[in-house]
Amino acid sequence: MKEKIICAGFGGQGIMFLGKLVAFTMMHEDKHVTYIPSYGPEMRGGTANCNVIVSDDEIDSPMVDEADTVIVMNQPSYEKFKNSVRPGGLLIVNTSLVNPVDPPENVRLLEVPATRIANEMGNVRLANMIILGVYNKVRGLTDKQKFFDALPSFLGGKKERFIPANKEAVNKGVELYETTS
Amino acid sequence: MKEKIICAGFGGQGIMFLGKLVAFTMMHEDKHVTYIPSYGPEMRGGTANCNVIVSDDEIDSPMVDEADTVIVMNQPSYEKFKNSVRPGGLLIVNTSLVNPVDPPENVRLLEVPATRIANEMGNVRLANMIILGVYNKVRGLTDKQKFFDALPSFLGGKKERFIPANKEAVNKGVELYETTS
Amino acid sequence: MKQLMTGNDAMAEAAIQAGCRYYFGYPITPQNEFTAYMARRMPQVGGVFIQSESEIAAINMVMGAAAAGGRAMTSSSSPGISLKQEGISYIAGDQLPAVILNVMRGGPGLGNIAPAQGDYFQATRGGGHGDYRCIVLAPSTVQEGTELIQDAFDLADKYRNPVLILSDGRMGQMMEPVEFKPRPKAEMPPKDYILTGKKGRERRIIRSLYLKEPELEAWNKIIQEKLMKIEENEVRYETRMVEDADLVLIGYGTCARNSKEAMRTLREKGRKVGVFRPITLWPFPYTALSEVVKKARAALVVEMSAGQMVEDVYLAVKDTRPIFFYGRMGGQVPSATEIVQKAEKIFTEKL
Amino acid sequence: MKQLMTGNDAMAEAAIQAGCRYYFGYPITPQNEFTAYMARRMPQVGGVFIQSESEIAAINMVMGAAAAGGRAMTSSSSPGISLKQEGISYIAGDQLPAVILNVMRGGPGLGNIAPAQGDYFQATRGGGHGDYRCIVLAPSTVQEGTELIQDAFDLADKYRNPVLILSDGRMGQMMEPVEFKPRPKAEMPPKDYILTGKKGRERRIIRSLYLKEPELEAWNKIIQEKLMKIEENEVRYETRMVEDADLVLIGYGTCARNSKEAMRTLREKGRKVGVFRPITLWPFPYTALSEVVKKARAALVVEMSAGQMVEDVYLAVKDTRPIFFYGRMGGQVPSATEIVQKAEKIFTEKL
Amino acid sequence: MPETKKPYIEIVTDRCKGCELCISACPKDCIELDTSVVNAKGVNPAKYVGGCIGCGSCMLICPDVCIELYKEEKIQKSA
Amino acid sequence: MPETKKPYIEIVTDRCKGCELCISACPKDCIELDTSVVNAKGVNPAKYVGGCIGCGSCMLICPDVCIELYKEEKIQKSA
Amino acid sequence: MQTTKSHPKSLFPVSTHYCAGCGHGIAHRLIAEALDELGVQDRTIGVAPVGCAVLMYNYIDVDTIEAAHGRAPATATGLKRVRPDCIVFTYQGDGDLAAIGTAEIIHAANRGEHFTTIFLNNAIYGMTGGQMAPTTLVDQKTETTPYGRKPSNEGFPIKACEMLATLDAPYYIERVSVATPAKIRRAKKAIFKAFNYQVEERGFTFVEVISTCPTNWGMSPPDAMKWSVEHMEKVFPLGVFRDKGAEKDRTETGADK
Amino acid sequence: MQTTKSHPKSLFPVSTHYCAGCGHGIAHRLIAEALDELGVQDRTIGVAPVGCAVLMYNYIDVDTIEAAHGRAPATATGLKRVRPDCIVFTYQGDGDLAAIGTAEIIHAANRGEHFTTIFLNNAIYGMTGGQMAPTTLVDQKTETTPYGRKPSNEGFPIKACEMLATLDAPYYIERVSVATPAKIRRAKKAIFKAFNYQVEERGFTFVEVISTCPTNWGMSPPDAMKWSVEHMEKVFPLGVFRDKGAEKDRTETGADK
Ligand SMILES: Cc1ncc(C[n+]2csc(CCOP(=O)(O)OP(=O)(O)O)c2C)c(N)n1
Ligand SMILES: Cc1ncc(C[n+]2csc(CCOP(=O)(O)OP(=O)(O)O)c2C)c(N)n1
Ligand code: SF4
Ligand code: SF4
Ligand code: SF4
Ligand code: SF4
Ligand code: SF4
Ligand code: SF4
Ligand SMILES: [Mg+2]
Ligand SMILES: [Mg+2]
Repeated sequence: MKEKIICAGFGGQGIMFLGKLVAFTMMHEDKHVTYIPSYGPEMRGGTANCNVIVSDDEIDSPMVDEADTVIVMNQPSYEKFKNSVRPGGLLIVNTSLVNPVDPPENVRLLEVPATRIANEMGNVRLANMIILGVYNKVRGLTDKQKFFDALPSFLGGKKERFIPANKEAVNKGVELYETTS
Repeated sequence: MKEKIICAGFGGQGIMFLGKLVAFTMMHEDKHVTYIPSYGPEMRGGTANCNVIVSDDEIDSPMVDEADTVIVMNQPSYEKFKNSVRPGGLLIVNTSLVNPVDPPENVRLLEVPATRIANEMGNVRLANMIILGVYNKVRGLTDKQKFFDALPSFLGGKKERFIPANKEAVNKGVELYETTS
Repeated sequence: MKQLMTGNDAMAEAAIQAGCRYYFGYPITPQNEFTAYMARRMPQVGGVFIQSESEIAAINMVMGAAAAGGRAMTSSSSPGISLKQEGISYIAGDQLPAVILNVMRGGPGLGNIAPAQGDYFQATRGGGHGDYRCIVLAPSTVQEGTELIQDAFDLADKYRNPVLILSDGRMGQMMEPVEFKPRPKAEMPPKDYILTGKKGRERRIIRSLYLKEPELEAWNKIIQEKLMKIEENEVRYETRMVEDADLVLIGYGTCARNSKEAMRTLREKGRKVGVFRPITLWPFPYTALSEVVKKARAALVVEMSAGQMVEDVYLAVKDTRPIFFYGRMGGQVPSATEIVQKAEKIFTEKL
Repeated sequence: MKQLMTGNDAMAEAAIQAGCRYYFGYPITPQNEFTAYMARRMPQVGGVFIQSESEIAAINMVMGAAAAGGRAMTSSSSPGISLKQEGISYIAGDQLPAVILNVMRGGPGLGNIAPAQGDYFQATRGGGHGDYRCIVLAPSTVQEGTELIQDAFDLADKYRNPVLILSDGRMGQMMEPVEFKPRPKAEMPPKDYILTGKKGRERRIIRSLYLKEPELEAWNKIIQEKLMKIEENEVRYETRMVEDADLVLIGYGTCARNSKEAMRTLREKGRKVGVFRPITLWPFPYTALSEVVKKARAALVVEMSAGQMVEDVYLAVKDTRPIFFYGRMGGQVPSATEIVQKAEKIFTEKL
Repeated sequence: MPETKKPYIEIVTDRCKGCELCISACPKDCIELDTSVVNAKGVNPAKYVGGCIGCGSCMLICPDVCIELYKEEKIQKSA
Repeated sequence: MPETKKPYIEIVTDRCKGCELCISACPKDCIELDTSVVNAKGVNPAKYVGGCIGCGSCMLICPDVCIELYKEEKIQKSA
Repeated sequence: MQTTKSHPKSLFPVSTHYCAGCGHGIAHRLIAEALDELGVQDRTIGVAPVGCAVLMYNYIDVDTIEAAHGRAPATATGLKRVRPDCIVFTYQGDGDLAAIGTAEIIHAANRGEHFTTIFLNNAIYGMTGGQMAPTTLVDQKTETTPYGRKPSNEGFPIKACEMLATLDAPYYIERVSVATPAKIRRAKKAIFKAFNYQVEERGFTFVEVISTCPTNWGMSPPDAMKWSVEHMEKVFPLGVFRDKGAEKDRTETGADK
Repeated sequence: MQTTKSHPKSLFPVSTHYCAGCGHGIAHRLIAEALDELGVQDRTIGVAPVGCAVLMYNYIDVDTIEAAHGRAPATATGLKRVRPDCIVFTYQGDGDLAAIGTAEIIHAANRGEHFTTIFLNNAIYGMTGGQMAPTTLVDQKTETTPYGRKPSNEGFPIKACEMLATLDAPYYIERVSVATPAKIRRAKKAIFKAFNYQVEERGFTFVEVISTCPTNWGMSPPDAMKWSVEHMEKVFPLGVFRDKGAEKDRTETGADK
């Protein structure tokens, strides 16, 4: 397998966390992985995106020009990356903040009102985990439990208390996918 | 004509002034001139030397490796430059501070106890002008009056009062040469 | 055990494992993780971490620490490295060991914080004054970064010369699995020049000032002879599928990775393409490169700059084969796709 | 009227005659006469002289003054020029005009105060970070120094690019007769970028920061295109008796003068020798040099360094003719006598 | 003299970053975050809930110049 | 107790730069420049002319450590 | 019903890149208001630092140059010497001004250059992600003092106003805060005064603004404001350190306490 | 008849390159005497500046490194951090310390680095031939202030001790002079104290030595000494600015007047 992912949104939406979590979890599934963060023009409150590659084979270029999956969490990211999906690839859109006009042809468009749902869950910042739940379900990367197992490596110390909510959000995503598709 | 000169001694002996005065005066005699100062290993109380070239033709290299005339005012300069005189050239030595051991062959050695005489004149710093008097007399560069005319360009303002003594020292050099040779 | 680490973190850990106990640095993106890692780890290993008041202070602290015999380093990114040039020239002139990491970003001036390779000239030709050279190492994976930084300390000590590592914003901030392998300790020449107080021995002086020209020239000759030895012994490079290649892609660091990716695609299309990756940028692998390119029909140099290493390729290849160049600037990384396109164009139009 | 002046004094006077009214500098031997001259003269011509707290401050003051539309310059010597590298990269990145004089001395490190040419790489390859180039001018007589520094201001304004003048300790401190000839004022592009307050026009920003990669790349391309224009239009060099030469001596600045002297001696001995003197070190006269050397049998490069310009000679001449090198370091100047000997050796042993 | 109308504020919610500084500065608790809305910046913006006495504190402290204060007196400077 | 001998100084004249600081520091005018001599440095060096009271001032101020003071008491530090 | 003037003319009505609740936004507004009130926007040149405020020119609508990190005072010196009729100011963070730019601010102040410096002290390097600044408090945790700033290794917070007040040339030096509406009113006056003195060609003027960095302090914006009052102001007492224009020079610190 | 000990063991018995009557020689001797008396010559590392004292290692017989101009405090920081058991000192001129090296001395002092700085203030750049230093007096003529230092263009003399005394970390700061035998005795005590505190591992110690540059001042050495007392000491009052080791902190300036 080789899965190339672009995640994009603005700082604070947990884009980087999402990417790292995927790379980390899949590394422990004995895959080759690479993760590239890229901060947008503004380092504060600006856009951010990352490239993740998960592969059975050694990875030469860690850069994703043609993605198997693109996840966009806000409008500017949608405009910037919607055409980076390979033909037949997957485009996941956070419809709470993105109006997916002129979607590219020949890709699978998945609309997830992640921020709204997260807001309803009490924390807009959980949108990334909702997306993860959906994404993993669609692509079947691995058992969601593997992501749960990975969470403590990222959310240690004072942040530990956020682990349950994160798990819940992933579950919410899974559920959402299952009920809507 | 082409006259290449090296003057050397320690800082404070007026080596640079001597060199500049020759270059300046001869420039006004419509010669091509160059003057290179070179401060020795120490900038304070250390040695100093300069290269002067006076020529009818354009001067390419301003550097003197083989001098027509070498003037040395102290012992280290003697050791360093005594062999820089061209065969048949002139080596002027301030015997007050230099013991001219092993002089090079085939050069004209001129011994001038300049510092002692200057000290007797009341200012050891006039040794350079005594040497100039001797040197100009031997080489016949120009009328000594031309040097006198140049002095105000160097000794202006508060230093003007040193002009007479400088002139006197040049005269002393001329006299010295005339009486000893 | 594999760990997922950023290049910056991993190289910092590797530096500590190489015995670096003195780190002096000033924050700058995209190398901040390196400094932060050192801040966390140095106290744990009994080392010294100082966030200096500036890059200039940092390099001069490194100079002092090296003079006292410590394994010392600093890191920065492009503008900060420019500020260190006087200090690097001093360290080279003093013949002291030092490791300097440059996580390059877009320039000139303030530029941006995206990856770039615009400091190649500065690194390989000495951005500072006078005749000296830094040994320049260019890793292309996080794993290799951890190995080269360890080599850097050994090379610095072996030759008493500054060693620069050219990373870039991508190399520094990307995460890859990395494994720290225990290394046998290299045999090093005794540090018989360091300052410890003159007790029981002759007094020592470390300096680059030689006011007498012949003395400074003699000192320079010693340095130049040393540099020639480095040129003889320390050249490193990697080749991939160059044996039958018609076109040799030449790139270092990040560009080498994308070139390899491009090579795969091109090979799949039946194009005979190989990759030559200089690992030491100084000493540059002139001979090896010239031999590789002579066997091929052309070379394509890929850089994240307006074309800097390409000069060294010219010096190596001379007029023997046509050399093409593909460069991106401003923090743009030439993608494998772009390299493939450029190569295809060369195949169809120029060969 | 001829005046006997040091290179430093004469060039300072020439800068003022070229309209320079803002001088910022920090003392360093062997350029001190330049700064001192400016201190005396600027108040007389209504200009500004500031002895800055450091070389870094000086170059950043130049940047500010240039941004405000003033004809501004700084001067220093090797270590001080190293400290200015970040600033020079900013000025280049801002596309501002600036004139920087480097009166080179022995290096690396503190070195000594004798003349040297060890900063050629730094000057021509950009000691700073990122893709930029300084226009680099190398006078070889005091008179020419006065002319080139005036050209420097015009070139800087014409291209909005930093211009470096490479002098050396000898050029700076030697005295020669010099004549200041009135020059017609060159037609200059309007300074439509300078900061004066936005009254009556669009607001202006001067910056080198472009956080978006495509924007920084676009900005870099503008700079690169400008540099290509400079390469096309501004190459300068001098040749002497190269038409029938078997051996071409190649040197700039001080080394060119001694090479010319050597040429005279060699010609007297019946050796067909010519001299090629690059006046612009960047853009380097690659084409002209390659043509000259191709007509001869060999070239001898003379430098006060371990061999830096010789790389450009290789890039120009490639493998077409053998290139020899004679260099002195540490403040030593290759004398005409030494050059003659080296040339004789080439004639008898290699040709 | 006619009866003065009550002062009130208006908030430019699309520039609001939800920092809550206005909320903590208001002596009369006239502002709260509007959790029913996520603006284009992805945050719950501030909302005026009434009771303003026109002290200007919220306007003074808002780092994003989101708040306009309306009161009947002549235009007063922000400080 | 035997009569103490008078203190005196000795000057290392080849290191002397003729700066006259000792001369200006001596409260008893015991030192002057020796205009009859030009040392290897090309200057008239300082010369002790007598009258020393052993105050040590000359020794303290000489930047070239040219002066040694002899007096009968136990060795005293230079300050 | 009229709106109180809340959006200064010299400030673009755009959203800034600053984090929610960051004090930079307040300081920018105060500068813009001063320029408006003095009517000098048209002849003002700003010098942006390297720090979170590097994009200052996207917000303050004046001719602007971006300086190298720490060198804004040198760049401003060059500008002002060429354009004595312009109002020149630098805006600098604590890393920019009190670390790498130590020499430049001290010497520009010492020369009494006729520009104004607004020094935003948030006790941290904001832009680069929260490293120790020279003004970081003892025991404060940052990316580069993960165990808290220890005087034995990192020394103590540097007090810029106090240091500059040892120089003879500066005309006006004051430290203010933007933590509460009352303090902001006072800050506004100080910034106005600094620019006004420049308009009057008096000399070098300097205003230190105690601010916050909620993001890198890891606090909510209101908590950050509180922390700055409770902790920063202890170390950095607010007040006038030099005012040659005032009838009596109040050089004591903590004058407003 | 015995000779009073006049040539310290830590000082080579050689002729220096300093000009006749230059205060550097006196300061060197006092340092050597302090090292002798503390018995630490064998574990001392000197950091030479760029300035007339660049050749310090030709005179003071200790392990020595030559720093880049102004960076001696950074270099000393590196040395001392690696060799905490060594006695490390920098010797710096006013150009070196108060101009180009402003940031380095302030931050080393602020970190409380455990080394000693001997700061030789001769109000001029000696080595480069007499340019203005930050400590040059108002109206003083130099190569770069040929019409005298004008506050309007060049500002006022910078007072290093006063500035460093605004920092919390420095352990000992004193200003002394070498103009008269009595002042030299006091200077000797200060230099001894500074090194002694370092031996006791107390912290950063700093002694400013008011000196002369007869050559570039264009005065005879005795006249230069007189001028330094009459003019320099007015601007740079002698005294203790910080002494954490003394029972009572005498932070007032001019304490010996
Ligand atoms: C020469 C150089 N060194 C370092 C940097 C990286 N850098 C950018 S901003 C900054 C510090 C920012 O802190 P501060 O000045 O306090 O401003 P803030 O962001 O806190 O407002 C640093 C170190 C740089 N751009 N250039
Ligand atoms: C980077 C750099 N800038 C400038 C110089 C030139 N320089 C040498 S010594 C000196 C100043 C000397 O003055 P000071 O520090 O006061 O020492 P002094 O000679 O008066 O004792 C300068 C500017 C240098 N060597 N390196
Ligand atoms: S003006 Fe005062 S009372 Fe009215 S909303 Fe704002 S802070 Fe509250
Ligand atoms: S202070 Fe401004 S940005 Fe912050 S919550 Fe209130 S209105 Fe929104
Ligand atoms: S010791 Fe005192 S009295 Fe004796 S010579 Fe020296 S200064 Fe004069
Ligand atoms: S003080 Fe020393 S150097 Fe000066 S004149 Fe006296 S003995 Fe000579
Ligand atoms: S990082 Fe800190 S200083 Fe920078 S914008 Fe965010 S809160 Fe403000
Ligand atoms: S130039 Fe001045 S400081 Fe330097 S040695 Fe001479 S008198 Fe002393
Ligand atoms: Mg800050
Ligand atoms: Mg000095």
